[in-house]
Amino acid sequence: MSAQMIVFALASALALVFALLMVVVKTPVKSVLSLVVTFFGLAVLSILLAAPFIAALQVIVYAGAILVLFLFVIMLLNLQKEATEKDARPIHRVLSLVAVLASGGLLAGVTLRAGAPPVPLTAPAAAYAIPAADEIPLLGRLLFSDYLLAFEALSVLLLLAAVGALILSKRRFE
Amino acid sequence: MPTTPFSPLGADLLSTLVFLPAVGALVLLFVPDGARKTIQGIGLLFSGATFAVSVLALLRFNPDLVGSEAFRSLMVDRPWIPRFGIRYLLAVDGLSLSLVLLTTLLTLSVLLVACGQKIDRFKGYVAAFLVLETGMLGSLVALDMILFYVFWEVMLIPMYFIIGIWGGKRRIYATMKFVLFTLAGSLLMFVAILFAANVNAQATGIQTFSLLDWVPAALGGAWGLTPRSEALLFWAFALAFLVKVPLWPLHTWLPDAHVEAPTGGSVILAGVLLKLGTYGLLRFALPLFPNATARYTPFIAVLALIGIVYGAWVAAAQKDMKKLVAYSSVSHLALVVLGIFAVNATAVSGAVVQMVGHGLTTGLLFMLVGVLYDRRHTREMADYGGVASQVPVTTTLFLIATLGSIGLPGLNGFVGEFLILGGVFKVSVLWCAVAATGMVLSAIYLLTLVQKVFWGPSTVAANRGLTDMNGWELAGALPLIAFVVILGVYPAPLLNLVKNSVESIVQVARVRMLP
Amino acid sequence: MTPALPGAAAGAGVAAMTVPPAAFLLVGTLLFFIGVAGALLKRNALSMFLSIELMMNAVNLLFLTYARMRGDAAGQMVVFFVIAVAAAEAAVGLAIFVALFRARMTIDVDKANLLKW
Amino acid sequence: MTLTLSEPLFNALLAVVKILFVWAMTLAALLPNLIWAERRVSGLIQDRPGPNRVGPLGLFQAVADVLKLMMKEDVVPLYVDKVLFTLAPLITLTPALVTFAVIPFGSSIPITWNGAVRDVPLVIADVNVGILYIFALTSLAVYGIVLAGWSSNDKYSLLGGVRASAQIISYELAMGFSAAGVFIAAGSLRLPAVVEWQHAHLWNVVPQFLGFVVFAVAIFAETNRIPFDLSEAEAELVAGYHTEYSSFRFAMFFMGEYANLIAASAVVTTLYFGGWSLPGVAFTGLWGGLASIAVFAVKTAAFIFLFLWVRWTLPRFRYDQLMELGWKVFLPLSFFHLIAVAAFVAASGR
Amino acid sequence: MSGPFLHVTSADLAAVAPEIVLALAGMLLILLDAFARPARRAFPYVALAACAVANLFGNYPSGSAFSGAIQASELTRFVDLLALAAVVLSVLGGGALLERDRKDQGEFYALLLWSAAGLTLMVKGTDLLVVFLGLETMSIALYVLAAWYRDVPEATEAGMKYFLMGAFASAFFLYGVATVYGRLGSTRLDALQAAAAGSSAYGDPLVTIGVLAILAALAFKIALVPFHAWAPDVYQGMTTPAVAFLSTAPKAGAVVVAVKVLMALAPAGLGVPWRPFLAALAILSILFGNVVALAQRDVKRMLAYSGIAQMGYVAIGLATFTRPALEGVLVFLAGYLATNAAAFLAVAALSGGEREPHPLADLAGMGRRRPFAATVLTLSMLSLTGLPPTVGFIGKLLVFRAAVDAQLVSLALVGIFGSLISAGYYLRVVYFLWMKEPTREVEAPAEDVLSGAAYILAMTAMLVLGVLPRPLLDWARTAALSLPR
Repeated sequence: MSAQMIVFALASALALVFALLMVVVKTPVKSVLSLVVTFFGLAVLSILLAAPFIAALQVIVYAGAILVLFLFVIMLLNLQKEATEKDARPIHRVLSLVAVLASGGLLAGVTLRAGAPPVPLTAPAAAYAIPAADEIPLLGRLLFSDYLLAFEALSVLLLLAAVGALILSKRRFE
Repeated sequence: MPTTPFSPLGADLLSTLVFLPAVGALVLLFVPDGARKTIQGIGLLFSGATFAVSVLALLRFNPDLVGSEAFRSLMVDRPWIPRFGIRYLLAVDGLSLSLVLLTTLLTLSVLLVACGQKIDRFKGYVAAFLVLETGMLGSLVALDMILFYVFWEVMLIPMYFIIGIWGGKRRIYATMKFVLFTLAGSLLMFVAILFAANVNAQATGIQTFSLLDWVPAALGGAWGLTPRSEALLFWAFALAFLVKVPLWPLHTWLPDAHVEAPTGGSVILAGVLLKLGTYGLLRFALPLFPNATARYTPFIAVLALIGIVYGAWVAAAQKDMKKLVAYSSVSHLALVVLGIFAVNATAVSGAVVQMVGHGLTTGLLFMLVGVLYDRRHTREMADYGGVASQVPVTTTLFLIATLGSIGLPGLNGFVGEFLILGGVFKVSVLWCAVAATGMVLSAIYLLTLVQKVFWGPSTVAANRGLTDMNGWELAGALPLIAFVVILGVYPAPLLNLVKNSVESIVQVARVRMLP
Repeated sequence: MTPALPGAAAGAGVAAMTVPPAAFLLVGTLLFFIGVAGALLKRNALSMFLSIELMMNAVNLLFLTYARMRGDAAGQMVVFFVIAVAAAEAAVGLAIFVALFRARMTIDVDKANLLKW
Repeated sequence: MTLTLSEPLFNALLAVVKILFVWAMTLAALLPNLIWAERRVSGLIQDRPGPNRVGPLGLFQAVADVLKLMMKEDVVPLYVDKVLFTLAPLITLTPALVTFAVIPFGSSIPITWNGAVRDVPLVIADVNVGILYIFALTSLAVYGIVLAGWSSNDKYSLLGGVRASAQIISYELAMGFSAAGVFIAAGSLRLPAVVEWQHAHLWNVVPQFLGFVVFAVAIFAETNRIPFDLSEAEAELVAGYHTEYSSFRFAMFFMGEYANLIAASAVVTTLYFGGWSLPGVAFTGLWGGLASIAVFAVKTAAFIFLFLWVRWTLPRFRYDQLMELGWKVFLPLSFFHLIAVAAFVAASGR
Repeated sequence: MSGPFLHVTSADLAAVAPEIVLALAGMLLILLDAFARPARRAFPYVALAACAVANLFGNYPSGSAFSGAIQASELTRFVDLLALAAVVLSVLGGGALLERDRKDQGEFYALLLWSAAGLTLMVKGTDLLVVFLGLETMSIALYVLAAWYRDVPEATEAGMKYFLMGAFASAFFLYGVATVYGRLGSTRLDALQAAAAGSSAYGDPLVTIGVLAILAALAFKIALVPFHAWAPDVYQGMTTPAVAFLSTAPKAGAVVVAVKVLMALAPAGLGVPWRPFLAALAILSILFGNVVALAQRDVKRMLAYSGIAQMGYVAIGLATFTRPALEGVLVFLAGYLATNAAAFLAVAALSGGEREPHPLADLAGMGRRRPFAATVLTLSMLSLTGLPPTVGFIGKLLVFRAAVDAQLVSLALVGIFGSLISAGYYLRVVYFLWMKEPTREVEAPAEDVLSGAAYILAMTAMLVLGVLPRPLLDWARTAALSLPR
């Protein structure tokens, strides 16, 4: 078993176990923490996939910002355990669980047995190929060439989200 | 594709005819609600003008033209949605022209009567009738199927409002029932139209919805429909029309709608809308699907016979004047349907004459019941009795209309019924016999009505102050009475007018029925 | 060729994958459906949203795996954008939750029943 | 590239040695002395001797403090969330320790192995996303505080946690933007490249002084030091997030804070003050390598002193002032700085 | 191949000029709100002017731009106009209401403009990433607008539900994109189409699942059963003028995107393998939407279910997927926009306000008290029913005709059956307006010039396009022809 294999096994086990924990745990704070661990596992997997930049980004943005924001809101609203009283829609829940298990299993099976993609994994076009040395300059270059429009669109999206969040969380009315 | 250049007073007479009332309604939008005199003036002006235009059309129409030539004399043909071959195609033949005249006349009468009565939200009332008139006229003169469908549905809305706003206590129930029944039929027809267009396009390679193109293709066998497809299409069309007629057992909306509708609504409903059902059968269902027509004639005939007897029987049991007249319509229209499906020249021309005649007499009956209701706010026969002395004019007119409806020789009803029965006799003696029973019954219940309401001792105190028809109401009723008499005494012009249309209908319906 | 630790390898060149890509895909798919389950089963709006974040990240893993399989940077670009969009979504979502909490004093989805589900 | 079987092992071994060295330096040498240093500096600033009884110059005071804290009764309040309550101090400590992985603490040392001489760079891991790695870790430091605040089940602690999370998110942006200028100038995200660039050109503090100011202030906020220690603010919140902590757990928070301080100083040194380099001096060979480590240590220590100095000099901000400052002053400043640097770099055609 | 670095041609800019105008106008509005509050009465006019200017820039040349990330065509121009029209109607009709409730911050208009910009960008996108970004821009703005009355519990609840379900759907969209990308090696629709055409892609289960996930996410935005659950709640709780936008243009955009995805990833024969799926969506939506709408007592909720059913008719067009069917879908969507927006604006004008529910009973007697708005509502109900001579009829005519021509008579029959049921509840609105006496006094907001303009615009569109549909049909035809293949 190679080192890669071991790291993969550990990281994916971490990710999966804590993802499950995130769903099972009743306290929102613990859900968030479980998800943080999952994201760590995912970051490690990303590194295994030769995407250290994305891995770092993932930790910074998700673990460092988004989930902290979650924690902030949880504490601001002082959310405690999820309601323990009788489930309002038990059948709904059971049904959705069954559906999820079925479709998830099906999809996992299909994914595993899918075989070679219909468009074969040939040598990719030079521009998009991840180079041997450093992927960051390539990503930067792509960002400002092929993905320029997307990048600009993203800026509007972020502005809009900021404005929206601001206006919704204002307490006072004029 | 032949197109006609626009010339306001020449070939485009039909557009003027159809849209003049709508323009009137539009003008009314800009009149303040309270200005009753102005509203009256505009309403009468536009409906009168429309009537004048229809008379002009009659004068311009050459009844001697045969077959599709008949349509050419006043035809308007412009592209509307050219991509799908949908055209703005208006034309009349004798059949539609006679009904057009009936429509314009009845609308004018209704508005005249309305002027003499106290009506809430008068502007809307007049406007609704004007829009309704556009819908009715459009349906009668449109020969493009989509255009026809548009006008057909346009009729629905004003009628919905007329019953819903100015109707009686159970008006909402009645109006919804009316709309849903009618809509159910017409939507089915809509899909059938689309399907037929597809069939036609595949058969002939031309995208068209024009009846003038369809009928030859259908009759010539070019459509090549399987019996099953033809049957489905036929029923989709026929149902739309039979609901409108209405044929037993699709008639249940009619008594409700009639009872709840205001006077004018009942008049138009009975006078014109029901005729559009029979018109549709003659114009579309029969020529397009001759084989299916042949196949299902016995079935429909049986329904019609049941309708004749049932309608009459139920009418006889009514205590409400309007309901009685309504059921009499069920009975009479079933007779018309029977005549149509007898598919011979005598019966069909009888059916057409009866359509016009029934429009006049039943319209009159509803109008006169409305006159009484306007004063007493009740339609129960028991609430009247012996009012002849108070309202002699009403009584006279009512009697004439009743006799016309019964089919007294010398009045219009006689001509139609006699021709129908004669035609049906050629097909089946049994049918004729059963249908005749219905005629007898109609005499019984209608005369009973007259007897109970107008003759006999005056027992109800409230009727003391009953006033007779006023000038407006008289102005509305008299033309109808005149036509009832004229057509009864001298029906030749009408028969002459529709002769060629009937001929061609009977011809085309015969083509494939021969073994 | 000997496997190298990815951290060390990043500077030297992309090493061959010894872990079959399908394994990554499987993990991604499973995570995605764990997220789906969470989104459907959780009762707290915040926890539901957390699950949705998990779904997004599972998709990111899929993108990265496919990008690696094809040696194609486009997949990584998409992940970059997805992360940014997720941040924007989170900001708005949490603001909505705060507003809801202020108006209703709960963000339990089962109790959000002013509008009939 | 042909690799023999033992090459990875050798690399791993090197890494372990480097890790041990760095941790030894920070945890064993620097960190205990910081406790002493802080008290001595505060004494200095307040014109009093400070601890001077335990050992020469009071140098063993740190040991005494630690021993005292460890001996104390470990009080765990009844209503806390036990797991998180225990985890929180650990979480505070970890990111700081891991940060050192990408910081170059010296130039390089020649080592002979397998018959070949190779220069071993004095950095544990030279990853190409170095700075992002640091940002990733510093952004995680908040979890310790937030969790401590939440798990204590105490309103003061909770408020401390809330404040910390908001504060850190607010200042992280300014920090990131100001630091980005450095990497635009150097053209790489690798920290060794940054140091080398400064070595070849100019310490960043000169051309990017604005960025340095913003970064330094942000660092104060990120490490929760006065004047930005609103999350513990004893005047309002008793002791904020560690109100309920005592004994060794409390000591761990302290250690975490100091470890963060050291890491932050090391980062500032690396980014703005040339790291291990000195202008005009080439550090080569074994002794050169060792000397560069010393240079790095001195610079870092100077920064640590600055931290202490500020702490005992400036008053604490009010919370709203802190947020206003972050969003309305430092964030725009960092934007401005970043754009200016980018424009300059673009204009100079690199 | 990677495109040129930081290089933007004037053709690139022209292709997104409307979006740029909208985005900038949104920013201007925010600044105005921050620094020129007293000028708040001018905000609607600023938004309208932005739409006008964006429309002026709407005549960009066809072709791909930004290194193939987007594709400008007649179709995108068509959708541009729909989006702008929806914004204009929403702004015109909403101004008075927001001003009365003191909710007329510049951000409202800014969010509307941005949402529209995202929508049009989404439709232009050839790269699924751009599509995703457009979709998210549109959606996030709408999440905020849904909770615009943030002090009203119902509104925030609507916002939360829309947000949660929207984010859920977005994740599925991404899952689909990821899978398709992995199997076919690109996120660009043109490249995907080329890749799929020469391979075994159509039989690949994962590609199928990917397309399914994308379609499901789009069906969510369109609100087709079984992806409709959000619609009733959101419509009911959301600010009514914003619903006028939400319920129309975004759906049109999502439909067009679905068409583009199907064009690229369905084998020749135009989506036939997807027909059962789409047909099932259509049938379920029509039946479920119409039947449940019958039972509603809240106007907005009823309109939500009606919207579900209406989109079912669109799905008939998608299931048919012939060129005339797509044309019909475009016409239907255009007509639906005018009609439904008008309906919501009229409901807003005839109801007590955003802080209260909108029971049907409140409409009673409005025909006399507020004839203008009542007429608009009546007309839109007729148009929704599909009765001539309104534009609603034209849309149905085209869609049903296409279905019948493709031998899908049964779908058309389901459609007309649904129309029949729908008459039951649409006409009930008319009944309340004109035939029922009011049971309580409703404090409806005053009509202003702007809302009057909105009514006239909508009525004109409904009637004129219903009688003379040729310009619309011709345009829809060129738009449909600009689709690839």
